Amino acid sequence: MQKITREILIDKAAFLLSTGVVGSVFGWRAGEFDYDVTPALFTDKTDLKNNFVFGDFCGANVSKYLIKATKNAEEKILVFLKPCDTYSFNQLLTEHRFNREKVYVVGIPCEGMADVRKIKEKAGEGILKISSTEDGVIVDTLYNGTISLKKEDILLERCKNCKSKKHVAYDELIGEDGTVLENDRFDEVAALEAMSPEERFNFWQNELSRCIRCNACRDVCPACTCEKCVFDNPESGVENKAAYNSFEEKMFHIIRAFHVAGRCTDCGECSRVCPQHIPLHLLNRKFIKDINQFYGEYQAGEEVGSRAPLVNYTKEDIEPNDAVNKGDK
Amino acid sequence: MQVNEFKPKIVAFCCNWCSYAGADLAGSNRLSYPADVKIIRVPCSCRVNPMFILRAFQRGADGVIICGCHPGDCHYTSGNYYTRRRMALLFSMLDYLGIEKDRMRLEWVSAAEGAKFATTMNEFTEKIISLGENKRLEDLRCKK
Amino acid sequence: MRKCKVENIYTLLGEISKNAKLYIPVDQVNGAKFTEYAEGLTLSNALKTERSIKDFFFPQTENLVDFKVSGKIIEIIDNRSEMEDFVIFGARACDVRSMEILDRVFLSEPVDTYYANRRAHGIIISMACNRPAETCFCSTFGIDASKPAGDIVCYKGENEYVFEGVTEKGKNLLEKLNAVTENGGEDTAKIVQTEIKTILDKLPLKDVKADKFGKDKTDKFFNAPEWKTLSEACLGCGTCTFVCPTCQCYDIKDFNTNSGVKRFRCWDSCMYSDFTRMSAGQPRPTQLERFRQRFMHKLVYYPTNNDGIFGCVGCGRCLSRCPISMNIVKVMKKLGEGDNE
Amino acid sequence: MQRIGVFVCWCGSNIAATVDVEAVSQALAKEPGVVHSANYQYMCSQAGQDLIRAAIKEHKLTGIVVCSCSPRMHEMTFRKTAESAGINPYMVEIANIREQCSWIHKDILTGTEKAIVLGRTAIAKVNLNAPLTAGESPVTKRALVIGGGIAGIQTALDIADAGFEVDIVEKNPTIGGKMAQLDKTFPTLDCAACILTPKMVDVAQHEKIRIFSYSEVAAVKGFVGNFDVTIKKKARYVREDVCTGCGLCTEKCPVKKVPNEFNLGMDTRRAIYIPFAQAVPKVATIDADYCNMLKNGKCGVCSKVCTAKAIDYEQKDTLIEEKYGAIVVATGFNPISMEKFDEYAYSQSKDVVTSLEFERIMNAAGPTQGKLVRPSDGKHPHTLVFVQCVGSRCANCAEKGKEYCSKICCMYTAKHAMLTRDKYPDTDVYVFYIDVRTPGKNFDEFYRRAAEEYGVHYVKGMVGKVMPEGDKLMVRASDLIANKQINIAADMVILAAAIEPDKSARSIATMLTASMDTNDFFTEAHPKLRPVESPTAGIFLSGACQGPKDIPETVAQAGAAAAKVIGLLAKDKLKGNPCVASSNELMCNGCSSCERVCPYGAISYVDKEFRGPNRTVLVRRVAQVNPAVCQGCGACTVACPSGAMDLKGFATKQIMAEVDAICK
Amino acid sequence: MNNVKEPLIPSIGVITDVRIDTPDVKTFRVVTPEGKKAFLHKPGQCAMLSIPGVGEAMFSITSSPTNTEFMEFSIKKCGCVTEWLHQAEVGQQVTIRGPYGNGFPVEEKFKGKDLLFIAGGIGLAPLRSVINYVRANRADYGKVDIVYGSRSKDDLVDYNEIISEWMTDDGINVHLTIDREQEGWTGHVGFVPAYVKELNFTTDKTAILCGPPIMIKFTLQGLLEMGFEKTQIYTTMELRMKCGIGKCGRCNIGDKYVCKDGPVFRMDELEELPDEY
Repeated sequence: MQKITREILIDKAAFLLSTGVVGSVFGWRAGEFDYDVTPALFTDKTDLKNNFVFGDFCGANVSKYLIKATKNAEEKILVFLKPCDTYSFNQLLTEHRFNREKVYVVGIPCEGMADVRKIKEKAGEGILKISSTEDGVIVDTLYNGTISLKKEDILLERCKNCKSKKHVAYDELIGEDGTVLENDRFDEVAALEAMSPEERFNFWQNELSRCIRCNACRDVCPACTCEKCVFDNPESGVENKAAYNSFEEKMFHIIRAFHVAGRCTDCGECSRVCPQHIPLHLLNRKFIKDINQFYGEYQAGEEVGSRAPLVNYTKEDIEPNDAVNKGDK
Repeated sequence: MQVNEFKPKIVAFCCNWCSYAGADLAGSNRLSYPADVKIIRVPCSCRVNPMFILRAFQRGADGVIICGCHPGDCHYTSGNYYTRRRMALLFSMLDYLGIEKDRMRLEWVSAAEGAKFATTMNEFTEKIISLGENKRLEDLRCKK
Repeated sequence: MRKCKVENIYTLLGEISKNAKLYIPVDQVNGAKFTEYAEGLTLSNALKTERSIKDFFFPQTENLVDFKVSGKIIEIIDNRSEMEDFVIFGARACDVRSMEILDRVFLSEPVDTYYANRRAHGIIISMACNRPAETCFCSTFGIDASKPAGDIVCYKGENEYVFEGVTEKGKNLLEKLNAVTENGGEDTAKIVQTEIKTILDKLPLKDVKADKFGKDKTDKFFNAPEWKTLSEACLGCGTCTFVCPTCQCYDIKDFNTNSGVKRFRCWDSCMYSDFTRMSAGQPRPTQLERFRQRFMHKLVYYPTNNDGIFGCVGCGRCLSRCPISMNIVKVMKKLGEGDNE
Repeated sequence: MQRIGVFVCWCGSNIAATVDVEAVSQALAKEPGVVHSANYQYMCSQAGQDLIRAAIKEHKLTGIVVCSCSPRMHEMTFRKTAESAGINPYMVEIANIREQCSWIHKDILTGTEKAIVLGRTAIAKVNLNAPLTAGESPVTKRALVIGGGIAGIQTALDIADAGFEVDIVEKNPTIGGKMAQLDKTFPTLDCAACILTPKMVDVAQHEKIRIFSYSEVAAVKGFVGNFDVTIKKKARYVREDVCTGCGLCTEKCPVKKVPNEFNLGMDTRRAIYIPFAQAVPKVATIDADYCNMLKNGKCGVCSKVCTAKAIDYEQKDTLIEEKYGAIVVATGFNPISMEKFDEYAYSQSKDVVTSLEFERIMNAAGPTQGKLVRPSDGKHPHTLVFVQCVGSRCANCAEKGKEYCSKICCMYTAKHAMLTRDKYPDTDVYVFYIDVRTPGKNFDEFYRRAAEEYGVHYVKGMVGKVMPEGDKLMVRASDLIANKQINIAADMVILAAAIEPDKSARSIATMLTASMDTNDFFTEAHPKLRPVESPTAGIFLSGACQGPKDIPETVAQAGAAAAKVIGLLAKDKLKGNPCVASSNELMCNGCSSCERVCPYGAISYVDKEFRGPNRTVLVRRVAQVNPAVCQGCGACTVACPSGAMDLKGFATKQIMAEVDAICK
Repeated sequence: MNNVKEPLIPSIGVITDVRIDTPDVKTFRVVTPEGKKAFLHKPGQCAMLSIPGVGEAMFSITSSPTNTEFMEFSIKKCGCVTEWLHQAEVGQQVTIRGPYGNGFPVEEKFKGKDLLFIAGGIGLAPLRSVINYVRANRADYGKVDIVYGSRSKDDLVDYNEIISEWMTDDGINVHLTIDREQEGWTGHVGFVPAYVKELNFTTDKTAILCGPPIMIKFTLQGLLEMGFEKTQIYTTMELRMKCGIGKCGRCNIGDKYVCKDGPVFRMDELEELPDEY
């Protein structure tokens, strides 16, 4: 399979820019280190050549940026989307969040992105350089010399259980398209379900009590595109800025998960960005698992315009009291 | 009467067309159920936002029950179907978070089912009493 | 200076915890966290705790005052209880400096009594940074990671911990620990310091310079075109402000309980869109202005008001936490580079 | 902040017996916003209402809380009271301290405590109430009657006589319904056709009435005053406007073996037919299931003999769109199927018939020209056994029949028994019954005449089994009074089958968003006070679709429904329900979630310009609610994650305040 | 004054009088439960008023420091706190803390000068305390001109006081104007900036401005054209504030905290601040 390099993408972008197909390019900008790339909009070819990067650390799901970017853009925007990003892309289109005509999507294959936290866990602090290899990375460190790490050990949590290598939206594809994958993404949820209520309560109490209500999970989430979040709106009756106690943390995360239920594509950004390392995706996945089980398999973003399970029904749906008791049987 | 008897707080959301009328019928027929149950009238069970349920727990409710028309009988044709989905997911999520699953319940009570209303409330209250005070979704600020 | 053998450190910690609440960095599932000392806990080897020591003096939320309202009558209830003494062990140079920065805000007239109270009851035992990380750039702001400030400074040598009382509070505490420490350790401290200095010289961000910023540079940077690209990807979340040891913006909120009103203070973030929104309008309408405010405040406004001291301590937390990897180093470099042209 | 007045009603002793009303009004006086609190014996009385009006003026009240009976009872009353004193009717909230409190709690302490909480909750809500004004919508001055039985006919005539246009949609080729199939009617024994057919003619000739026969309602949109109805006119392959009803085609049609549904399949008709002589419209209809021409293009006899050239084999179902201001449901009833009642051998013997079949047998226009003969062999029967309550009052056999009483069987059975004995004195007639119910004018007298003058054997007890043996039907029954088993060798057994709503009613109810009970009878807005209205505004109920009833009752209800319709159509404008959803366009992000859950299609989207930062203009897609179409269910409010959608009168803040007040 | 020690804990204030000034402005008189003035203040300083559970907001103290009996606040309805206050009745308690801000330099800079007050709409509220302070210490100040305009006659705040007290004072010239012609109005009609130019004041005065941003902008332009120096012009700002003590960060503009370093700024100081207000 063709390895996607920054050069290939830069060439593609430069070509589309110069032919006037697009007016700007959404990609990733190089940072101070090898791992701190930032999503960025490029309009200038020199800037593109010097600062555009693509590699193991381009995990950020950039589809949400298109809402803002398309608002001001006169010309089309080129965006490079990984397979999982395309699901969010479609979901945003389903919700009329931007004009498809203003975007030129180049689908790029993805072999899984690296999590710098995991690298730091294994290589320790003081990382000087990270270089990619065929099946992993080599890390030069201040204190522990040079360490080589296997890709599967440093994958982002969400990439470990990649749901699909298939692009569900694109104008052009680089490389071959993949397929929807069999995966074990619900195993963690199932493990929690298998616990006693006390254990589950303690687990979540411990996880959620770390929340500092920085709102990173919400602000990065491609499903959270409200003009004003109910938790920011004093009129909503549930506004809370800083969680005063564990109730408010729960309230925030339950309601947030509920609001994105059926719309969440399971992109995993919430867990990736959480500065307190709370496994927030386990909340969203619970809803996805339940939805699949109760109402039939549904993948948000698979199709533009599909009807989300929570704005749909059948006359034979499961009764809530049975839904919670399903574990007892 | 015992001094330390646990008096649960129970919020019942009743849809205007079926369940509230069912509660009225229970009243007309003098079918008693515990005074711990207080009813909030909503036009349809689908008006019940999950936020209301959490709010009730925050404010010290020990149980929340939602009553609506039987599936197929919604005054607005489909409201209770949405309620059913929303609550199935919400209850399941609360259970997942370790909240006692019997603290929340959804029942279909028609305008004709005064007796069912009373029995449901009696049973639910009993259940809540057996569960005791709501500790897992409480907001200590709201405790006296 | 006083010293104690590495193997005796828990005896020493136990001694401290007899008279005050003691917090030490402990490895938790997701990183090191200051944890109340209890026998059996092990000190973390991590460089930094996930959250800074700011939390101890300026907690994320705190109850300021309560009200009881009945009809037209209001009753004000100050429900603060007596503050206990506490000790923080193992604060790094950057975090200790951040206290100085916060002090200048909260202890200037009119004094924030909540903060002052905690400051008065808290003792900070700092620890020289044996292993600075690649995200560290405290030297940019004149902080010496090999010789932190604090009430007591601690150096961890190969075989012994060395303690030096700095403030009156610190010296008093150290004196109380005479039974578990002995005199000496100057050599160890020197060795540790030298070792640290060698490493500091190798850090990738050692050349980040702040000298282009500071007092009275508002005009120079306020309208810089670079803000646009820098702020472009900013999500407007509060991560950087909440992990930052020096960010101190707050909000005051009333919470209507069932029986009264609790007024509490909570952290706020200038990155939030509603931070400055008022009924009459929004002076910082886009993320650009809000993003600019945060960095201008750290690099220009704060120094202007505080004898040139920067509002950043180079701890590097925002570098590793920002969801989109935008941070003050990139801002300083970009703006600085613009200046050269 | 509001200035709230609290009014605690004693409801005589209904409330005051278990709630200390004085304590309640004192406790509630201390709640935030309350400036006046009083109690009175009957708040709903004129004096009580005057008290409220006076307090509104005296204390400059802006909000009212009445602690009384259920809002379903008197919310309207008190809203009007408030309005008459100059405050918005939607500033009134009711705390239900009767049905939800005094009537269910025996202990005065408990009752009082709960009443205070309920009052407090209502106060918390009123504090956040805002004056609401109902929107106005025009009224289409035409009514639709679904069903052309006696109920529909009577309703249509009454409405039309008041000067409004009425359309009747009847699924059969003719109007007339069940009554047209009847022979005589109880208790006066006048001939059904004699009294019905003139009315059918009146309908046909009325300039304000249009009949859509052989048609069905296909779709209903809109709301009270403004229904858009799609009527499907089924192809009858005969041009209605041309057919003279001469009947020649029905004589010449070669397909002769079509079961005649008018006679319940007891005889046959042709593939082209006119159901009965007095049919309205008197127009032939081709039964496509049997017509050779339509099935395989071979025949065309009817077309050849029709001098009026009315036959049109190419005719298609047509859809007609019409606007109506009001819709009357008169879908009627049917006897239940006897399939599940095998103990009566209905499927085994032709001589076991239902009462309606018996009715046809006795009818001079029926399959036997009114001669009482056994369907199996055409012989005259001597022993007839009538079985009552077949499928009715099935408390323990709900899977087979109905729990309710079908109401009409006792009387028509008495009629059948009496007529049989009258015409054929040589017969022995037995009636097996659980109870004989005769609560109508001259009903009991009628029944007694049957039993006493005509010598009908009334036996209290149920028939256990009917077994065909040779040409006899062995009836085994119990006589509860004599307390013995009896066996009768009968010639005919007549089953008083329970009646149920017509099967088409369910889908019509769904289209109309009108509610039904578990038996598929339409529910009335109030069982006592609004018996001819559906809870869905603009939908009215006439006849047996609402519950079993006999002809006089049906006609009375039909007239009542007509009166309600006339009352509605007489208005030029309708005031809507102001408790509708509305979207806060500043919050809305146009995601379409609300639109997808709206059962009424009340939500649409527009691109709207908003002020952006730095004097820019942003165009955003935002939701808008049509208040005339919205019925106020609130489904959208929960579907909306931004909280941009809220429901007036049941606003998020209000409900949360209620939650808080309860949990306080 | 307990506020010095505990800046974030308020004390109780009682509303003893509510005056309806205009359709959307009411003036509230506030004293301590003992009937005293809550604290001493300078003209142009502010106080935080709050209703527990509703919110806290900063208001300029409109009464003069020379009034030793009570404080007054003229408050325009424009948010949840103000809306709540507008419903309040006499006897209602609120919480109050302060004083906040720098106030006008009445002693340091204004003394001996001719003063020109220019206000629009509710902008008169903060100036009223200075005007009355100057009236109380009449000998210390030169001539006083007041230009005050509003949308209509009914929107002029403190109209009665203006007519019955200010206009009758010696050495005070009041120039009223309203935006549009109105029945029963015989005074000037037109916008404030234009009126100021029309009046053609001599440039030896110290000008004090307060009003909506658009008025400030054009009046300032006019004054500069007339030859005023920026150092002669003062204005007072409004920004979102929470703590009132220069710590919460909300009202931070450049190196200034409006609640502490302002709200009164001299034009030249203001111009040095980044353009974010």
